[in-house]
Amino acid sequence: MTDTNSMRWRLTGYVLFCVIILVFPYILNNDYLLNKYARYLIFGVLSAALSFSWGYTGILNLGQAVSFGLGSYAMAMALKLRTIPIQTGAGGLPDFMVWNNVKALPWFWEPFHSYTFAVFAGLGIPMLLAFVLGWFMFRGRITGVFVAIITLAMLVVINLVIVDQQKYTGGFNGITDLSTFKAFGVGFDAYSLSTYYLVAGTLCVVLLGGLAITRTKLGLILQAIRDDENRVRYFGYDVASYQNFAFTLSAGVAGFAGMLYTLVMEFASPTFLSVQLSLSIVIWCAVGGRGSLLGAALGAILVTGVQGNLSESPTFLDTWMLIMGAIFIIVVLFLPNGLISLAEKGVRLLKHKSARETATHPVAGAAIATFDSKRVRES
Amino acid sequence: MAMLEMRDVEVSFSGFRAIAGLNLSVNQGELRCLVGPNGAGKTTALDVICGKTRLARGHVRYRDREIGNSEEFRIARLGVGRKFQVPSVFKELTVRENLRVGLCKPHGVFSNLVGRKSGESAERLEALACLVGLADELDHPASWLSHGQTQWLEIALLLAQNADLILMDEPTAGMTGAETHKTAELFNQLKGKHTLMVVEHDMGFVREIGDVISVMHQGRMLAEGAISEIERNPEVKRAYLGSGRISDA
Amino acid sequence: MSDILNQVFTGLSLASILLLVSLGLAIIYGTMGVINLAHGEFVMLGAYTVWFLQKNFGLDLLPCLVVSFFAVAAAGWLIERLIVRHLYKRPLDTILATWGVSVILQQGIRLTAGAELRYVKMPGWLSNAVPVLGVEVSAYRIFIFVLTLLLLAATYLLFARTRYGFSLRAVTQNQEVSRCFGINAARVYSLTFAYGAGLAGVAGALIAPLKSVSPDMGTGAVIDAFMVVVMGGVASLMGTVASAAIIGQVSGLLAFVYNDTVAKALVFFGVVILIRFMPEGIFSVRVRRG
Amino acid sequence: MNSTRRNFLKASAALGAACSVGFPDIWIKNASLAHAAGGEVKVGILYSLTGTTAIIEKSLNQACLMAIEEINAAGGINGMQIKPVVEDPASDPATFAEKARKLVLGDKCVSLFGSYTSASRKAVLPVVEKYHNLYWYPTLYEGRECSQNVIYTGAVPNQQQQDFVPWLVKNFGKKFYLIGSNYIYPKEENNVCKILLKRLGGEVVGEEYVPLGHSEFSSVIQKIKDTQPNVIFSTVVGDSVVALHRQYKAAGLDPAKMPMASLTTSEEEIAAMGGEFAEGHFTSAPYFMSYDSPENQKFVAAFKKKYGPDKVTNFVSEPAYFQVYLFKQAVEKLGGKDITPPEIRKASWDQEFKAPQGVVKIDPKNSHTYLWPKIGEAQRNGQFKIIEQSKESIEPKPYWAYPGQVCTPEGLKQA
Repeated sequence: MTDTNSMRWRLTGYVLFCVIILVFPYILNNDYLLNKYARYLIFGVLSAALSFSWGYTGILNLGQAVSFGLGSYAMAMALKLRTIPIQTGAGGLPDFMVWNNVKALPWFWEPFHSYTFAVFAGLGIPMLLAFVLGWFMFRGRITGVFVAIITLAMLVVINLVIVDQQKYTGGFNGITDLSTFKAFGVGFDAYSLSTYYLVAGTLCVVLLGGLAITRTKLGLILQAIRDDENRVRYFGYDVASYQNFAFTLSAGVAGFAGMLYTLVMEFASPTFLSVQLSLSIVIWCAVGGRGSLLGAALGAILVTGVQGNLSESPTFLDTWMLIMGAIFIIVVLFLPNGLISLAEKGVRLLKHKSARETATHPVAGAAIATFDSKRVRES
Repeated sequence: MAMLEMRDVEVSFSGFRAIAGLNLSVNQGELRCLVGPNGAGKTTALDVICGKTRLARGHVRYRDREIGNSEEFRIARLGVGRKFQVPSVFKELTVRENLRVGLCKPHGVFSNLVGRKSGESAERLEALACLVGLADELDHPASWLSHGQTQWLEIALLLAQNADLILMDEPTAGMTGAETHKTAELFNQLKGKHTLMVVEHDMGFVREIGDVISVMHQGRMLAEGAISEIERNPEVKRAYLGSGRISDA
Repeated sequence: MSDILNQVFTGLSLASILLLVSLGLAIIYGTMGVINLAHGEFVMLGAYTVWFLQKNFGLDLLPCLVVSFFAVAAAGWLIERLIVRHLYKRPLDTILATWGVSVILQQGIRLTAGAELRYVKMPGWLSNAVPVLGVEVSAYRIFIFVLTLLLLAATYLLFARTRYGFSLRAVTQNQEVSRCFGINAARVYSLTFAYGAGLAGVAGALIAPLKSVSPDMGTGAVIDAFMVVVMGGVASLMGTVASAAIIGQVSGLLAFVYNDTVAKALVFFGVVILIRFMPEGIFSVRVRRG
Repeated sequence: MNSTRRNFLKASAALGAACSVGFPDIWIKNASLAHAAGGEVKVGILYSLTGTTAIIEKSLNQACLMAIEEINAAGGINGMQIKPVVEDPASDPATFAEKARKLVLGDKCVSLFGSYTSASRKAVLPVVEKYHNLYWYPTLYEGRECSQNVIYTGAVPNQQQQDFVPWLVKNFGKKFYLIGSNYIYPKEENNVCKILLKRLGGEVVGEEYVPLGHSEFSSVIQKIKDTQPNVIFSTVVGDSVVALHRQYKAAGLDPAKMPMASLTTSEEEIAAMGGEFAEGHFTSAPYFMSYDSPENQKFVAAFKKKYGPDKVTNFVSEPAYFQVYLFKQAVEKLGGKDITPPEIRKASWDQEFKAPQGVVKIDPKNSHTYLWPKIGEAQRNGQFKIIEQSKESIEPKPYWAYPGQVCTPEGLKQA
């Protein structure tokens, strides 16, 4: 809106990406690859969700995996209740409950007989949790590093509780032996085209929807909060509500991604709420570009893709972790706005040829921007 | 009736009393300058009004409403705007986007999600940019601006906010002589429509704009009056003894 | 009576180990505002240093402690120079970069020293229990407790009584101004980072004989240590000490009454709620912020 | 990255052709065909080389590769070489599933060898079940699983406990304190232990679970001191084992009066804690490094020769080793037939092999393995002294504690 030209470039990029992932199955219709890329695209959704709260609003949520994991469990619970009877105990009790001497299905499992409830729970529970935690943090004016530590602590606690409450959660093994999700007469088998499209469609909606939100005034205010929270407050905006909106929305998207992940992986596990995964999300987002939803999504796909391929090559079997670690450090040091900033620099160079006076997008090339501002100030 | 009343206000930081029994009242449409030596509690006084700092005792009344210890955004919604000593704008947003954030009605989360921008606000926004001389910079990120320009942008933000009471903390710091003069002109235009409270060290500037000057010292009000009265006041002279004449402060 | 005494000793022992691990973290965070996610790996490096020295030179634990300190401090110094130094203006990014460092250190150790658990010898004269006030207490735990106190005292003296300590406090207060007084802020930061890393190294060396040595031994320790630092606040060493003592005693008690899982969960919750209401930690000082 | 690019090139090359054909289908979709082309048998190796469980899984990877090397050096299987495809699932269940998919669908392996934790096996199960592959799982585990796509060569609870618990009661007393890491395996083992104790008139004076990777046992030890059990029955795993033993001794407890009886303490953990801390405690397992048999001497010598003189073998790496031989015999039995995973499974039933621990045999009823449980007392030198040994190999009963359920070749049945 401020600069229709740069907006057009961005929109082109987003749409192009969506088209690519949607036509992908026509190029490579292969069970294994569909499943593999569906998994990567889910990470893309997760990473884009983090970019919304971190890159746009400045809330570094190190516990993003909480929402992801809870969403995943909600879906797994619904699917577990639909497994063929022999794998469950008497009266349709999930097998792990039988082994833990649970006699009747616990009350909070009951509603998961309904898919509708499960889907709402997968979205709603992470959002509710985020909302409560967010209310607690943002009303208390907790920012920056402390948000990071509190969300991380939350993650550790919830993970501990899930592993501990084996009777109800399947403990360390998670919830396994699931049936296939069916909705509107379509089966969503892990390797199927339908699942791939569900995932790819979600990513498109998240990216384009997210882009639309960031272009509203709300989106502007969120970015303003990231730049200078106090300044925004003195304009009469209730900063905490805005932060909580971003935090909760991001949690909801992550929860949805978690549900999809259960479909693609065919189980739910406490490792979906691990510190490891949660920090990985942050890394994807940073590598791709935290200030761009598309950048963050691409970062996730790229990093997990490179990671998968590096670890599959016999040469790097032992050293792939070293290489990944080094890449993270290099990106953080030299490309604070991620790989997408390279692309945006390229676009800007192109534009500069035609129109010198054209402006840049705010978050776009902050690297250049800060550099320039330094020069301006010194002169 | 005064627009802003401060009565027996006390603020302390870990035992140190930054403001000790401050009384101050400002009328609608007035331009009040707040001066005083370093550590007199000027900035803290502004902080108390806009809700940044909690007061230990006393009352702050704005348009007959108690606003002491209210949340900042609630005070701001009543029509109080604040400019900081260190210019604070949104560095990664463009000037235009900065101003859009400044045009702050409505305040709610969801109305800003669905609300559409109106042509009227776009015009107003460009007019504001012209007023502060940033028309050419509208689509540049705020981080490209020079220090003086950043000051101007923040002032423009306050104008966009359309606050009734504007609190300014050293608005001319870092400005050239010409820029300072331009600021003074602007303030004189605002006078009457808005109520301004300006903390300032630059006495030249104060002379250009000030009707009534309040002098603070050690957390309380030392003197109040026109500039000529203040400059003759012996108590003020004594308070400034450490730093020479008042104009050097 | 002996039950209570037992409980107090357990708590003290937990607290001293917590303090040992979090001291370096607290110093680095307090001075530079850097969240060092590689801190656990510094602890791990300390333990591996001892393993290496014992295996190749048959050294006793005590001399190993000294070597661990300097070895890990050197590693910390290098990491500060190469990476952390460039990120002081972007504190959140230090979280990412130091996580990258921790990944590299872990896998590096796995490749060079092997993936299996490693053996570090406990000095024979400390491997049994001794009676204290009628209660059997592990001699090695007493040893750790005493050494923690000594390290704490040394750290206090270093900060309060030396020229380096003075420079450090000056830099923490205001970097620009202290630079004008001829203090080399960059150097002070490097040294502090190295010192914090060195403390982590000693911590690793000290806990190695009580626990086990493996490439990922630091991961768990570092989150507990964060809780200590967050609760203690950045204002003073005393905050860290008090918070380690409280967390140690409380989690010891909860673990006894319920179990370790519950203890961990409740302590985390407690700390989170506490920083909601005391964001500066329990030893907070109210100051005017610019 | 490389292969992505290759895929992409292939893809774009195929694109033109695909347009005319309509829906492109350029990859072979039927995974059960063409498994053993070109005179080699492809198998997947799925043990973590990084992450938390790499501590133990690395040795499983090594034992497995050593067996493959030996078989290949001796002429392979009916003249075909075994070709291992090694992957690193990084101790993460999701990565296990991803790599299993790659091995089954991408590399078209006829069998996979892998997993240490149950969680990772559970993650691989849906993959091997859907694509009818075969997963060879070497670890002792909690049982109560009856997959038609897994061959289980580790011990299940009845094999480890049915001699062990009565022996402990007889020699030390009836008061047990149960301590384990907080996950499925210890809880199930303790279930079984409680059933056995009830039959023997024993008593559980405490039951405690610590988080995985926990290394601070002072509170637990204080509770143990308070309850004064005769036996501490331990199913703590990994580095927690080391911490528990060291802190036990440091707290002044004496193994002669109150020994730890473990199902999970192996030579590997003892090497890490030091023999003086393990001395006098007991472990029940089908295999100990010190077991005296010609097969074991050969196995230990070969392992040390290949991976270093300070390496130890243990009750998980031994099955990881011998199960490759069982696989080889099964494929051999197929002779000229198609080498497909379901055929291998059927051929593996009743296969016997002279393993380091004794002659092991795959039970056709449930695809678990007959094993030779032994009771070992840890020595100062880091080895176990074998005190008791079963007279015959013991039948695996994965549903021992659940009399209502029976595992059959067609899957789980309610009795």
